Amino acid sequence: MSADARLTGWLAAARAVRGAGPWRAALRRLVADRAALAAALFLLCVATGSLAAPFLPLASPQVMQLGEPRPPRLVPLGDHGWAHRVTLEFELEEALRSREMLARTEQTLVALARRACGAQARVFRRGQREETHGLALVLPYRRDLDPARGSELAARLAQHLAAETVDGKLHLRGGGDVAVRLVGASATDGYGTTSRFDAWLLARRQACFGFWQLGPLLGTDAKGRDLLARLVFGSRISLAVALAGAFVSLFVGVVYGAVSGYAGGKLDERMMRFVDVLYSIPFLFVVIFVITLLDAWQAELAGLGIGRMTAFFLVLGLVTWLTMARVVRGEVRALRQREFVEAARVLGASHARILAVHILPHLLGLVAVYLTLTLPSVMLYEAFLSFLGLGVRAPDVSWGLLAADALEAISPLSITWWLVLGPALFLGSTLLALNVLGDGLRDALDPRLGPAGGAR
Amino acid sequence: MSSTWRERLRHGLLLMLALPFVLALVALGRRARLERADVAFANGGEVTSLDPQVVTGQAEGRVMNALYEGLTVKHPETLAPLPGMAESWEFAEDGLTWTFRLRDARWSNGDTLDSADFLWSWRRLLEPETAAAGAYHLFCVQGARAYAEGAHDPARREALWSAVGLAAPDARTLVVTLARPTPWFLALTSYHALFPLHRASLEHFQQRFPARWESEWMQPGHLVTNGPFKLRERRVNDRLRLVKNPEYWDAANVALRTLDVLALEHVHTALNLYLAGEVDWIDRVPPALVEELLARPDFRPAPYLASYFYRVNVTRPPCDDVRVRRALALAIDRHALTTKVLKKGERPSWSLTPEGLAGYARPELAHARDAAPEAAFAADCAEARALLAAAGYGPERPFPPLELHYNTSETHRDVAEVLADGWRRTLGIEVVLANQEWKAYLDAQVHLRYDVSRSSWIGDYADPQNFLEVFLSDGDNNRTGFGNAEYDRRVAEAAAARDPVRRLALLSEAEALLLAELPILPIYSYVSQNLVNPRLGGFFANVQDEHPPKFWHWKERPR
Amino acid sequence: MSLFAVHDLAVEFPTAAGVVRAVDGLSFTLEAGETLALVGESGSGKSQSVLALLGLLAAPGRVVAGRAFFEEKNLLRLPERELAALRGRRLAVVFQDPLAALHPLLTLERQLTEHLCWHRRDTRAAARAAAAAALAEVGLEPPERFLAAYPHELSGGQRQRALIAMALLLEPAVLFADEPTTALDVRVQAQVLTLLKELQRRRGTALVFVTHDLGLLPGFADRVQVLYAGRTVEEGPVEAVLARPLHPYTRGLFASLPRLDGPLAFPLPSIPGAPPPPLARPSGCAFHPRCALARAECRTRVPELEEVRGAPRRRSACFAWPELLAEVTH
Amino acid sequence: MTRFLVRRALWFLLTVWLVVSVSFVLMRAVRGGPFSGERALAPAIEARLAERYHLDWPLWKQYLQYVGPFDWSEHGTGFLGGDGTRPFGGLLALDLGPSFRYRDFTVNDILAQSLPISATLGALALLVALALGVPAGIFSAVKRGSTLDLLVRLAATIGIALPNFVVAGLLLVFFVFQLGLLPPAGWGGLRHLVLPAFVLGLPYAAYVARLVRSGMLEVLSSDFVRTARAKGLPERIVLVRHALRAAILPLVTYLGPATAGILTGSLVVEKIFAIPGTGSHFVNSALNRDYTLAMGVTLVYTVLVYTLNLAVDLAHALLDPRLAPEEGA
Repeated sequence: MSADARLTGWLAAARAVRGAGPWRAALRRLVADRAALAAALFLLCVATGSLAAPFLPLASPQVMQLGEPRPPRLVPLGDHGWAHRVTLEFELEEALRSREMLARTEQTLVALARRACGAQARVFRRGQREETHGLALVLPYRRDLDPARGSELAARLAQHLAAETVDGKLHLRGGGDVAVRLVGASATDGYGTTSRFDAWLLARRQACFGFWQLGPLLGTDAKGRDLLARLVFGSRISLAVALAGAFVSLFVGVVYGAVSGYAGGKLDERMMRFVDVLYSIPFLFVVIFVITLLDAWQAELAGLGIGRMTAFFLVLGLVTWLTMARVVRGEVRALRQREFVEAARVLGASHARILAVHILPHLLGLVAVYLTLTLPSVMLYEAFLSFLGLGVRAPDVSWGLLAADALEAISPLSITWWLVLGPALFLGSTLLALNVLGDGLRDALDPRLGPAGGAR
Repeated sequence: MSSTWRERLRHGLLLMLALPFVLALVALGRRARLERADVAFANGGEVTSLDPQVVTGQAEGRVMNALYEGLTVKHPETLAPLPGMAESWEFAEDGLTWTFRLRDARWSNGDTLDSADFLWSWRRLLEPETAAAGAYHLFCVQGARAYAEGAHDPARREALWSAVGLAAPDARTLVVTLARPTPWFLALTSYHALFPLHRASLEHFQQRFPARWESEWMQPGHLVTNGPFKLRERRVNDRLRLVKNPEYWDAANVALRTLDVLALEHVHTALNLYLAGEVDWIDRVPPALVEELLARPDFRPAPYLASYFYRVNVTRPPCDDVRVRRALALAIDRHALTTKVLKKGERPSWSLTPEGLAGYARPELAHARDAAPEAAFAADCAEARALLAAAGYGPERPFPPLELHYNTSETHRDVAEVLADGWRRTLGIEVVLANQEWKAYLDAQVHLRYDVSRSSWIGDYADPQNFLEVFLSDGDNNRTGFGNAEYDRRVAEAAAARDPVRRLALLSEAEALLLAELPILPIYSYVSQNLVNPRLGGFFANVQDEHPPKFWHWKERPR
Repeated sequence: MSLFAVHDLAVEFPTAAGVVRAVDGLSFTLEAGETLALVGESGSGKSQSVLALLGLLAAPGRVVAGRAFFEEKNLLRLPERELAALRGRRLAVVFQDPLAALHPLLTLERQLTEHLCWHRRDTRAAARAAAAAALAEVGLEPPERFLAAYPHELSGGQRQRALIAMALLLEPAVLFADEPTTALDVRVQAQVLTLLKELQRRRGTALVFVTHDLGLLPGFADRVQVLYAGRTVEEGPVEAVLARPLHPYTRGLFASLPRLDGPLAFPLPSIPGAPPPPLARPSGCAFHPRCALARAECRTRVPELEEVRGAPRRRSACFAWPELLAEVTH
Repeated sequence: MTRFLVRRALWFLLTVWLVVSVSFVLMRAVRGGPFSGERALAPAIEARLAERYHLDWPLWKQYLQYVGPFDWSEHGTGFLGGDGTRPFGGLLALDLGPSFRYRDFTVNDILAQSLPISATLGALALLVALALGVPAGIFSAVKRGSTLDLLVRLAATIGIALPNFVVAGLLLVFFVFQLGLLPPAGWGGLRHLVLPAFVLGLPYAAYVARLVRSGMLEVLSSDFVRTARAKGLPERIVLVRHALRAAILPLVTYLGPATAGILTGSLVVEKIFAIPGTGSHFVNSALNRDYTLAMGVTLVYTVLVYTLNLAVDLAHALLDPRLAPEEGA
């Protein structure tokens, strides 16, 4: 074997060790850390549930039933009045008094709706007393019945109705004529969805669960809205805000910190002083300002596609990257002195390559840990703003808003305990999982802490 | 490197760390704890000023009523005028000339208070330099408006002043000539804009501190007042400590020695303090706890001269169509809102003016009536749908999304959510809820950048005029784009009318017009929400929710 | 009665994947003034033995068997308080990496005096004087300057000298030196060893010298014990062992030393293969997969460490020692 | 060292200038003026008020007046002139101007009254954070894997995870209304500060505990702690003098942001417990469009936070001899 060939062999072996060793080991340690694994799985569930919220058989987070807040009840899946629906309201002839006529009218209209819309309609509401002459049909949610097209649907129905009425009277099955007029059509999916993805999920839900939904497992709030549904739908905003904060902190913070730490010298000094300057600005003030600005200019900004949420993301990103930049910079400065970086430099690698190939991978652990710390703080920030009344807007809902509502539910006169329990449970367990995962990641990526990491 | 400096500094570091704690303890020590006042009450936020002529707002009014006194004071229960600085008054046949006989009163520093003080104070109220928000209250006086508007011209100032219908024939007499009959003028004299100010002290501080005289003048010890109490201590955002004013003419009948006015923004905090017995009266309660509170004897909401309604922007589609406005107004389930959400006994309202205006035939927006509110509402909804259809909205032409503005507050959020939900369900209208902070909300309202905007009006005095003049075409507070010549004419005629019956009839006609045009969607009449220590005597529920502390006393000795 | 006697020391580390026996049946005795070298590759258990004897094993490591007698006490059974009272005073240790072993945030003065103040109840001034003298003795002069210095301000050799001064300040009976020169360059290495030897001679301290470098031993250590995979494979006087290794492993180690007295081989001969992973030790003699002399019984039976007949004070744990002895004698 | 401080002072001035300018622009960009209200002011009166507070001037003029090198007000004397008693006006003379909303107060008055209160609360909260967090972190690290460790970690996580206003609500009900131990709100004696300081400090205590724990874990397995043990020092000294000394460095770095967080975060606690600190002005002044107060509060906080961060850098450099102060970031 020539010396060259042997050298190549050694290098290959060395590369194999580098490529597989630390990361596979870290992963193994992480998996061995049962708590961290459970936390990761839990977070995965939360994220999936949040993303797929419209698919879950939940009550509507928005539709109200005025009255008392109701405590949790263990109600299984059932037909509790499905809130995601298209409602068609008819006005019936005043003379229509007998139950029998009403029943036949309902039958006829259900059949008509089926022909018109191709969906299985059912009677949703009739006048509370018999002499009230109204009738509402409800169609199950289908993808082609999305709310934006509710009126289109009604138009189709109106056409069919017009085609089958003579002199304004509809001929009923089994005899008799009744004057029927379509007075309204409204479509709601119960939370004002706009995205096609959600509409698709709703349609899937309809296919899987039909009219069934879960009862108030976590109770309802003072306006009779299902707390569980609000928490699940609220997770979408809370998680989105958290992820956005993490994302900005990841990209801006890591790149800024890495460049500053790697460059060193004057540039580093200036870049870090700039971070100091930003650090000194009380960011709450900026947040309040941006939000007041947004309130004042909302029409104009909405035209640009900027809503309160976007502003949240922007501002939270502004706040969160600073710490990350500092931490990363410190680590890069330490790494820069290390032998393998020296070696790469001697071998003539470019700065960009050294940063990307030799330094950034070493930051992963640190960055992962800091991210798991950033996420909770961003979520709490959102809660904090909700408390000040500057958080998300009704009817949108977030965990922070629900937590702020929870404070309202605590008083020496009465504690509506389930309004505290729900948000505390969701916020607490998610942040707990994040922290446990962060600890697990740190232990896994830092083998020095030894194998006991798996024993906890 | 030499490490000696480092060592030395490191020892200093511990000191540096300890320093804030030491400072904290010093700060704590300096703030000697205040004794519990005889009575303490929660007063919303910090009052903006102690100058009765520039402040507006209920919280400020309460403090002014304790510190100052006008010609008359209000009876704590009936609100009828009682003698204050004036011991008696009479008015001429024409109802325009009022003669007040002042009593022998003194300022808190012992100076005598005479009719010249009133003349000077009222002139200051009108002067542009004062920039007093409440100056218009005096416009009912002959020549006052002209003076206020012309006084920036130094050349004309004195001439204009001499034309103002105010005169002080002697030190104890004040003669006021009104421009037009003003039934509420006597009530106005108990309003804080018309309180007297101590000229000597004010001018003294203005001269000594030309730039920041206000902050000097208002300091405890500097401020000279004429009311039942005087200022002892003031901590921003914490409290005003008032003590009994021994120079006050009726000091013998003022029971409280000390009175604390607490600036409590957070309603839960106020409630906690009340429940812990540290505060004797709070003026708002958390909406979520109304039911628990109603079970208590110390919470008795009472009708209040204030209306809750939504303004509608009549200048932009879709609400430029009166049919749409009427549909929106009808499709509000006021009964469900007041009984299931607000729960304090608020009265559903189909009018701008609240209940309880004596002699006034209050018109209502035409709506279905039925013993069963559900049935009436169903009928209203049917009409609303028909109206929308008539306006051209229907299956073929969906109603555009409606922007509903409200300012940040739990109650406003509740009402807006319920109404939006109702409109969505009954009319199929998609409502965009725009929660805004106060100033942005106001700005959008003033500049008509909204479709529907939450509003309310609290009566300054018990007269429909006060509510109806808001919606005059050129009214500063109109904010809807509404303008109706017929309406303006009726309100103006009423203002000039000498016959009270005719006046009220004209106003009633005007309101009927307003309710046909509907630049507003009436929702409900307020109730007061006072939670008061039942042993606090001299505190009565009344329609203006005014509770002058002069009359307060403990029914039995406090613990 | 020896000054220090260890019998059958065994140390285990429970891990998620299984129990690792890091030290298995280590025994040695030590007389006053004597130097014993423990030699082995990393992972052979030499450092863990030292830590175990001093009660400094890091969690989750634990001593599972053995006795260690010093001044008539069994160190392995001693309560932590009493053991701590011996540590630093009667038993001292110098660790491998002098930068890591010194507290980075404390001056040398603090680090050199605190145990004096604790063990001997010295006053600050007395401790400081003693520390200064000790620094001077290890060649760090002027001592005042070094007392005020922080570890990062010193060179590697200076740090190691400081550590040695620290260890010897209380005149311990036994000094454990755990690869004290590994982190240093060769010239400094020699200086430090000379210093160590000199100080040992002057004080009559017994020295346990842990190293992986056989080349340091001639003239420095009296006896040597070679460890492989936690077990002693060979033991004897340094000169004798180096002259005639009686275990194939020792022989391999010795062969891989560059020799100045012969032709330079490139690459240096090395022992084929790598030390076994601690969790997958081969059956029988742990060295057999790498051994040229391996035979059937090596796979099944663990060779005992036994006296070598014909070579005084020597022991070997190889079935083939008679052949090795014969081969060398040839 | 001097060079370092001088350079920092220059950056400090730059920071302050930046914050003043940005907040000035932001403040004026927001819709809604300081004098709007439920009842509109008569236009003439509004104009008068604007005139009094110089809102009728062009923005650049208002800005220069606020910062202070020029003074065009009726009492001023023009370039580099205050009201005749001082060489400068405005910010340069540390005069933050009159409050627009609270006409009886200058911004200086308000800050002088409220800042010591916030500082007291903050100092106590920091004390709570350290007094709870440091021992908990040490115990949890030393007894790693024990039930105690688990409990501490759980408590720390909950402390971080629950918004502190919810914690405040629960503590209020329990300590004030169930046990009757403490007053529900207000400002007066130390009793009034127990709950607020606790609530404010709790999340930071949790964070401190985590930091100390991980720092201790890292340090406890380090060679120098082994050296200390090898010297026969008792465990107590090893832990405190050797391990904690090194483990505390990240904590010192964290103290800067933590103190800033406590100071600005105090507004929720101040609101719930009716403490008349600066926190409530923080939000309200912006919402009320009280231009000067909002800017004054921002400025003061900026100065505080900058100073704190600088102090932390210095402390870090002092505690860690490996860092020259020039690198003390």
